[in-house]
Amino acid sequence: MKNLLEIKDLKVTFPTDDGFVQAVDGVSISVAPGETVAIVGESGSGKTVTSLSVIGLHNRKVTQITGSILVKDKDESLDIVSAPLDKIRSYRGRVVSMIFQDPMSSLHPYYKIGSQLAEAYLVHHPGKKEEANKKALEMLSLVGIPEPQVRAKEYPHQFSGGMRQRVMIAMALMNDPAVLIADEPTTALDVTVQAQILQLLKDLQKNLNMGILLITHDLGVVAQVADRVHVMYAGRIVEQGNVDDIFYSPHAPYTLGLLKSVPRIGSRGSERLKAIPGQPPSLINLPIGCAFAPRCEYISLADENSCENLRPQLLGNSDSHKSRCHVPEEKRDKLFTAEIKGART
Amino acid sequence: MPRFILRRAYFATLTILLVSIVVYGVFSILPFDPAALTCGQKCTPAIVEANRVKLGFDKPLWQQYWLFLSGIFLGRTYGAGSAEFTCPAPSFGYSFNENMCVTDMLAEALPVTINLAIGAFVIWITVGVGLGLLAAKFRGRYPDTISSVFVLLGTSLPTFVTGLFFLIYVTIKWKIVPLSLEGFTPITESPVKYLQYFILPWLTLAILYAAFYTRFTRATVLETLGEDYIRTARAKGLSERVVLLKHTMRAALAPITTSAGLDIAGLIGGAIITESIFNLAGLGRMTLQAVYEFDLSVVVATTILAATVVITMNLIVDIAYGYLDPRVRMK
Amino acid sequence: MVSKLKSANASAAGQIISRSPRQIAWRRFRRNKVGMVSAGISIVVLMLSLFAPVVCKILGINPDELNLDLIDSSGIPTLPNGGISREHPLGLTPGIGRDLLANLLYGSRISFLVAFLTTGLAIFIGLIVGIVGGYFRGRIDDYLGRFTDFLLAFPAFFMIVALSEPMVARIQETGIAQGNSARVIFLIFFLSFFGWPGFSRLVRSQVLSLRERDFVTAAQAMGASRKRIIFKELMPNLWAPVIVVVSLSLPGYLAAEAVFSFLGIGIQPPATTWGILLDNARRFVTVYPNFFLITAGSLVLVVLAFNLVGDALRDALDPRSER
Amino acid sequence: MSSPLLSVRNLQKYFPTSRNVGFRKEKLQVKAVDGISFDLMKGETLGLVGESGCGKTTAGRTILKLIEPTAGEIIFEGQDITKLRPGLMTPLRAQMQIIFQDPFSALNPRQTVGKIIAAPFEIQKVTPEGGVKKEVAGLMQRVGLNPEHYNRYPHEFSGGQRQRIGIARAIALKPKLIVADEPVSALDVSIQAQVINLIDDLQKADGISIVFIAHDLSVVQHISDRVAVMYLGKIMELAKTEDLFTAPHHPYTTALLSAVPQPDPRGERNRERIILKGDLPSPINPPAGCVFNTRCWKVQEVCRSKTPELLTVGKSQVACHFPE
Amino acid sequence: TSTANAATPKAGGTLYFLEHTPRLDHYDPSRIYTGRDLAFMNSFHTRTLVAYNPVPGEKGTTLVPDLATNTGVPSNEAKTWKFTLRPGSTFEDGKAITCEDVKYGTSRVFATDVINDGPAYLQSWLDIPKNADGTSTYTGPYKNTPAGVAAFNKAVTCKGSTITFNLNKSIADFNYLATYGVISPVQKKLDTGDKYDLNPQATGPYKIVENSATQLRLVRNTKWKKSSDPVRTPYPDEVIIQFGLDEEVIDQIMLEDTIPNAVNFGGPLPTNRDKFFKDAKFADRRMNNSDPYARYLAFNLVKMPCLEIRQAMYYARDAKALLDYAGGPDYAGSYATGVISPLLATDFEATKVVGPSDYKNTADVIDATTGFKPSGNVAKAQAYMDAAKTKCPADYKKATETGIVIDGRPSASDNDTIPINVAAYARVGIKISYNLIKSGYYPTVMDATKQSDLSTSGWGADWANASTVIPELFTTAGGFNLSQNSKDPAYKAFEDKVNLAMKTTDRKKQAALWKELDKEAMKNFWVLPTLFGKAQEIWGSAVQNVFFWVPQGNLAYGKLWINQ
Ligand SMILES: Nc1ncnc2c1ncn2[C@@H]1O[C@H](COP(=O)(O)OP(=O)(O)OP(=O)(O)O)[C@@H](O)[C@H]1O
Ligand SMILES: Nc1ncnc2c1ncn2[C@@H]1O[C@H](COP(=O)(O)OP(=O)(O)OP(=O)(O)O)[C@@H](O)[C@H]1O
Ligand SMILES: [Mg+2]
Ligand SMILES: [Mg+2]
Repeated sequence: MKNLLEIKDLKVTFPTDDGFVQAVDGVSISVAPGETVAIVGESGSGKTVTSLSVIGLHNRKVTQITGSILVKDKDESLDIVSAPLDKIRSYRGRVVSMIFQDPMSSLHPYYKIGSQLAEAYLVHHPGKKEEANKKALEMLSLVGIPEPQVRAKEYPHQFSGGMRQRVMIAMALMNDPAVLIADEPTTALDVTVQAQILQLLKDLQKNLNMGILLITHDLGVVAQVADRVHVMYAGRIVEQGNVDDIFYSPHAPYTLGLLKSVPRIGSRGSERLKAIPGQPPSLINLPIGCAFAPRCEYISLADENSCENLRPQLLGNSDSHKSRCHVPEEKRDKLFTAEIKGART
Repeated sequence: MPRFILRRAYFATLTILLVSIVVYGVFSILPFDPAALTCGQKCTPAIVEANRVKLGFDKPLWQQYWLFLSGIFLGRTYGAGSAEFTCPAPSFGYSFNENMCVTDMLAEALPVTINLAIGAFVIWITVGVGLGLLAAKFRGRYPDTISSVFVLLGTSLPTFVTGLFFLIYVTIKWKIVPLSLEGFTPITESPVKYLQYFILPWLTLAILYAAFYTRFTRATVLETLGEDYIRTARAKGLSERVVLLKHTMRAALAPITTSAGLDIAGLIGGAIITESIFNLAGLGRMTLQAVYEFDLSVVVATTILAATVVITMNLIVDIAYGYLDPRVRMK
Repeated sequence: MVSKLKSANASAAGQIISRSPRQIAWRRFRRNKVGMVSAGISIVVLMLSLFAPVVCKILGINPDELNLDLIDSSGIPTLPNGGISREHPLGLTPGIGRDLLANLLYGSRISFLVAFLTTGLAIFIGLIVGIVGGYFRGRIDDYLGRFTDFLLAFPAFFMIVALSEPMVARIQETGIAQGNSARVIFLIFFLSFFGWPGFSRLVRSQVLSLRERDFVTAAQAMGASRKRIIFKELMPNLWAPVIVVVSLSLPGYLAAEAVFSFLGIGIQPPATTWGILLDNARRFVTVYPNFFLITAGSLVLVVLAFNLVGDALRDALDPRSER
Repeated sequence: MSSPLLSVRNLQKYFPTSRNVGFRKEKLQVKAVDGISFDLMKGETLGLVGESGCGKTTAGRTILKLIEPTAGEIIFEGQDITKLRPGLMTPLRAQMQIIFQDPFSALNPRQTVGKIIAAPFEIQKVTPEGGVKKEVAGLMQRVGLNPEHYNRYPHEFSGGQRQRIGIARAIALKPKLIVADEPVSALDVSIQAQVINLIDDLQKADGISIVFIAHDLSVVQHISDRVAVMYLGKIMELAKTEDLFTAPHHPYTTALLSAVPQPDPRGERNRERIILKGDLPSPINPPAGCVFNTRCWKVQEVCRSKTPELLTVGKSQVACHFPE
Repeated sequence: TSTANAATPKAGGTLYFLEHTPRLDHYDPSRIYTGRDLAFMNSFHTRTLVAYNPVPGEKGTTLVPDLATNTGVPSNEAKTWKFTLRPGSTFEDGKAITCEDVKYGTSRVFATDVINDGPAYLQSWLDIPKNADGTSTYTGPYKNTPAGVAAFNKAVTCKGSTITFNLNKSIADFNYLATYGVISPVQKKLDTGDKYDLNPQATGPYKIVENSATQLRLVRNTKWKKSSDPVRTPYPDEVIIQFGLDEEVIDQIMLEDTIPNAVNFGGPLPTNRDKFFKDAKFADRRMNNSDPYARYLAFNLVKMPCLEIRQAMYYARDAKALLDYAGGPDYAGSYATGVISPLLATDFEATKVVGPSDYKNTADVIDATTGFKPSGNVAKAQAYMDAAKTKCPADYKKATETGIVIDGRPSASDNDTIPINVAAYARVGIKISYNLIKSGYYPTVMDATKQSDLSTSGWGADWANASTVIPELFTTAGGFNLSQNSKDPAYKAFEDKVNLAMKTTDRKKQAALWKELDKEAMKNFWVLPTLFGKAQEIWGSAVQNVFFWVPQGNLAYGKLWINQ
């Protein structure tokens, strides 16, 4: 296996009072060493559910998960979906690490930073207390926290938001993981701080040759750091490809809509934004056909009624660039590329 | 930090003083003539008047209170002539029903109540927190169901029903726990007698509180389990046991300690029912008896004492909270 | 799989159309079987208690009728099962042989009266103080907070026990009420006097968090008066937590009344309350366990039912606290 | 030049707080807004950007006198409203409205949409032609809501729809001024555009003046005529939108602009980025001199001692000792 | 009356008394007045000048010398009484008991602000001048005036070991008062006033070693010598009263015989009586006796001046239901016919004024002589009501409209009787309600202004003479006149006759006078007699030699021994 992480046909369903929530529906993603793979999509599109699946954090008793999530650890690889919990635990934090969106609440308020870091090491290296402490200080300075010895003895609430996210990153890196999952790592931060953190992630990746699965809804962030991108809509991947493919020749109408609707610095301010009409669907009440169909302006280009009645497949002429749409790809390619160019000027 | 403690201690003292004024005032303006009540069957106005002078009720209210207050620090003398006697400091007055200085009565009753409260506390905390943890861990499954049945029964059964049940069935009918006739024996003297004396009262008290703490622990733990930092702990690869017992319990510790501290303080004056059912010569029973007999000096003293314990415990809990929660500590 | 899911969703979606928060809570409540059964029991008990005279007439039982001839020299009914029969559905009380059911029904009226009025009064004071403190904040809140803290420093149960006799005597002396009325007044007044700080803290914290919500600012921005903000914006959002604490404190006060009667400082015989019946039952527990079981059982059942209704209400009204 | 609708002069808002420091209880002030001045013309949109905690919300609310200012002047239509008593403010409230960031907390969960939108009429005791109900239905239509949903509750709407309800309420009385406090920050990108367009349209149609608060420069750039950049309670730079974005004069503005990632991978790859050190200092204890001096790469001795005035540099107003 | 097997008594063991109340009222000999407590303390702890003979039956009522060598020698028409102390008796600290100690002991009751609750005969009988308000000019040993002290020294004199009491009138049975601790030795230097109550010096075979909220523990007084005490026979090593036990618990202990060496100090609960008395198993462990009390309701004549209403209330009462409720004749006793208990010596065979002619007859028929019917003579009561309607309309209106208020003490069993009474009086249109006074009952109802229309009460003779009953209850000089009858037309003549009886030294003649007075009081309906009560006793299987001590109305506790 050349990839560090391979998600295949992942489906996650939550039974709720109102019915089954199909939060993730047939998602396949892979991450190779040194690569940054991004998942973008609107709120509720299933990004977090996907990422939590990767470290097996869903409650297995109530959540229905199918498909496979292969994680590579040196020579062996483990399927998180079916592996026993103990085994998964030995992978968490060591092979796959995760940092979360909200650095304010993701650190335990009652423990000192240093001990929280050391604990992450100790889980996988039982008994090696001294090493753990040393590693903790090392990691703190690596993520750019000044005076690590002093700061390690402080509590999370004594840290600012950006600092905390650095601590979270340090904690995730305590065991030199192969894959880092970053679920909206900068959403809660200010732009200037966001820039610091993104830079940090980039530098670390270069040094450690990690695979990063970056989850975000901010297209700007994606453009800045991702190598490959998966666009999610209503639990499904609607388009995947290299950053340039996605940003300069999007094939899915949703991706196009998204790109057109963001205001950009430098674009003419007086013009109206091209909003996508309507609302994202409820996951319990998905249309039978294409989930985006109710908001799509290109339905007329597809075969009659296919958008409403048939669910499109994730297809593409090239292996690296695929999308879900009933409109023939040739038609879309030119049309969408032109539109995106128009919007950019 | 010391400044904070000092300030709180100052306010606590002030509150105690205020409470004592209110309590003393409330009881003193009541339509009772303690002088007449201590006067016996064949009573003449002259006797009542003499009693009044002896008890100090002939003085204006504020002087009475002042005598009471200064008695706490200086001791107080009652009676006249050769029948004069002193209740040495700290004196909380003199009970004419019991012919004892209230302080001596307190000294007799307090150890019983304290032992009762602490023993019950140990049981309820262990059972309550343990069950609460189990219920949270196995949420929705049978340990949870069992614990919620326990919670419902525990909170719905009045103490006197459980207490009577224990006394009549467990002790007398089934003879599981032998009846203790000798009264309070310190554990240092005879652990067996000590246990015999306290075990059922402990259980009676503990059931109610254990039920409450089960519910409380369960809710707190469940809430904590939903916190982001618990997700972080899991993402580190920690086992569920460590997540639950270390990370979750650490966060639940502060609220549980707070409410446990206040509850145990409440028990000092609140174990009335248990004490009267099991005939424990503690503070509660003593007060109840004093209430029946309008023995006001005892009632005033125990009420103020109980309030003092509550206030002091409040203070301790506040300070402890500061130590338990680093976020508060730093402020 | 997929199609099945969809059809199920479609029907579910049909129902989601326009439901008020109250309707949603009600729907959630209705789904809670235990809560529904408990609510049923509670309502039946309350109705029975409210219409005790009518119920007794229909059943042909009379709470005051003595059946001394059916009682032996130990005070135990001589009939089998403590006299449980068509004439006396739950048998007779020991001692003087009154009808137990009729006495439970009539007795519950005082118990409920105390419980309801106490809760009502406590929540009324709690609401006022809580809203004033939470809404106006600042110095008023400071003083009110100090005062509630001060009250909370009193060992409440202890104080009520200690004050019972003197205070009742005081009430009688002032001529407000005599005998049991004075005792009922005492209980209600003091239970709620020591009960409201709890309510007011809850209300205050709710108001504090509510008034930070933007809809209150929006109302201010529209120029709304304080009155409007309090009554139209804040109050409707307070009902849910208030209902929950009310439903959970009712059984507490119900049991409290019983405890005070048990300790001999509550309502006095010959009036009947559940506490008095239970105190009697205690005397007869070894010779006439039926009586104890029925009375204690009734109290536990009602307290349990009320508690369960409270729990169910909390679950229904506060979606975060799903059990 | 016509007189401005709103003039803010040297506005300050300090929140009192306290903190235990060793043995003393220290009385402190959060300098949330520390002397800002600007004019807002009729029909103009002024963007207010800045990092979290820099005082945008406080500024917005103080302008509307939802928070009593500590010092300064607020002149609305030539009338000084700084010291106006609440009773006298009430009629003015019809003229100035606010839209909130959080579409969840902005609507009373216990009131129907109809009630929420009708509230301004009720409170200001205004009866529109054709009755309140008809007017509300019209408003709903105008903001793109189905008037049939009159009797629904807020929780039955999506975030974007809820924001529209808030907007409908704000424009109900045809105000002259609206403070929009991050109205799109909580929304998804695809919805955000809808709401921005809506605000844009309404403003154009009714000629409302808007103070548009946001932390996202792209949004501000899109909607504003002029933009004010705030940092630690102070305005760092105030300029026409075009000028600000093409030729920023303040180092902070420059850094901010360079930090905003753009949905343009190629551009991003080649972009020179200025990464600021550290975080926003605490508004309780702001740095002396220029508040930006702790993070500025051009800092000189004078920046640490002397507070720069907001002065005109080129077409912009800049508070910097060394503007570009 | 049963007497347990008369085997040879054994010494040793611990004798337990299980008690519900949290303590006895008093231990100070000058302050004990309750029959049971007196019997207990005098059996074990406190010696008095003379004592009742602790033997079963009638013989028990005879006085025998105790601390004194005689039972008192009267002279000067019984205005002077002399007792000579027995040599060799000591306090628990070994100090010999002297005449001065006894004299000091008697002086204490004059300090009414410290030493209260005891019998007050000494204050009224000793020849000491009185103040205008009736109080003594001598105010006890603690705080006094020289004049008072001089008066007291004249009234009580010591000459060697002989103590002389000079009385202000003839008291033929003054020596009976000497069975009370009010005339008992107290060491002046050990007198702690009020606090002496906690641990008084023992003169008997046992002394107090623990007096706490849970128990009173007596152990052998090593300074006590059998040779100096002709009355007491100490068997157990220790005697313990265990306080505060639940009554049900005590009964269960008895039923299960958990503690065979224990006595149920308060008697079984009504609910458990059948278990003990209908089961042969307990034949040797139970006793059912008449108790020495006459129970009654005292009319407050100030508020109830109308004789007809009082009569109507008497006849309307459902005495049968009340007796049945209380346990029937088996357990509860019989209908009272007056205030003199049949347990009083034989010369006070019950009077037949009201009630059944034969108080032992409990049949529910109208008594031909008195018109009394146990379940109520409604016709007769109604007739009185009709008469009252015209004769005293105001009182009639009060009885039928406002309602008559009865003072009572809350108790589980009395509570139950309230509905019975309400129903009974309703038969003739009388409304009643209860004023339940929890604490300080007597101080309250003794105050004529606070007393309601009727007050529940009971009285037992202080010794075997109705001189401690009739004057106490029905004259203004008496200490317990709840009837407030001084304004009643019949009062003057009554008082004169009482004074006559008091002066009569011939016991037979005196007794006849008391009986007549009892009759008269009943005819005037100053009180409404209810029951001559009964009491049950239960004890464990190891307790031996249990018998009823008639004059004390309780068991002869000092004679019990433990079969180990
Ligand atoms: N435990 C759960 N039970 C039921 N539904 C869930 C659960 N967790 C997530 N969902 C639902 O699954 C869907 C996907 O959620 P997810 O958190 O993955 O979205 P997201 O893309 O991360 O959105 P955001 O940008 O808001 O974080 C949502 O509709 C959410 O409501
Ligand atoms: N009521 C208050 N009391 C004390 N401090 C306050 C209060 N309101 C705001 N602050 C403080 O004032 C400063 C400015 O807050 P403000 O909410 O105006 O910032 P903002 O720019 O709107 O931030 P955000 O982007 O997070 O909304 C912050 O440090 C905040 O903590
Ligand atoms: Mg997410
Ligand atoms: Mg803000």
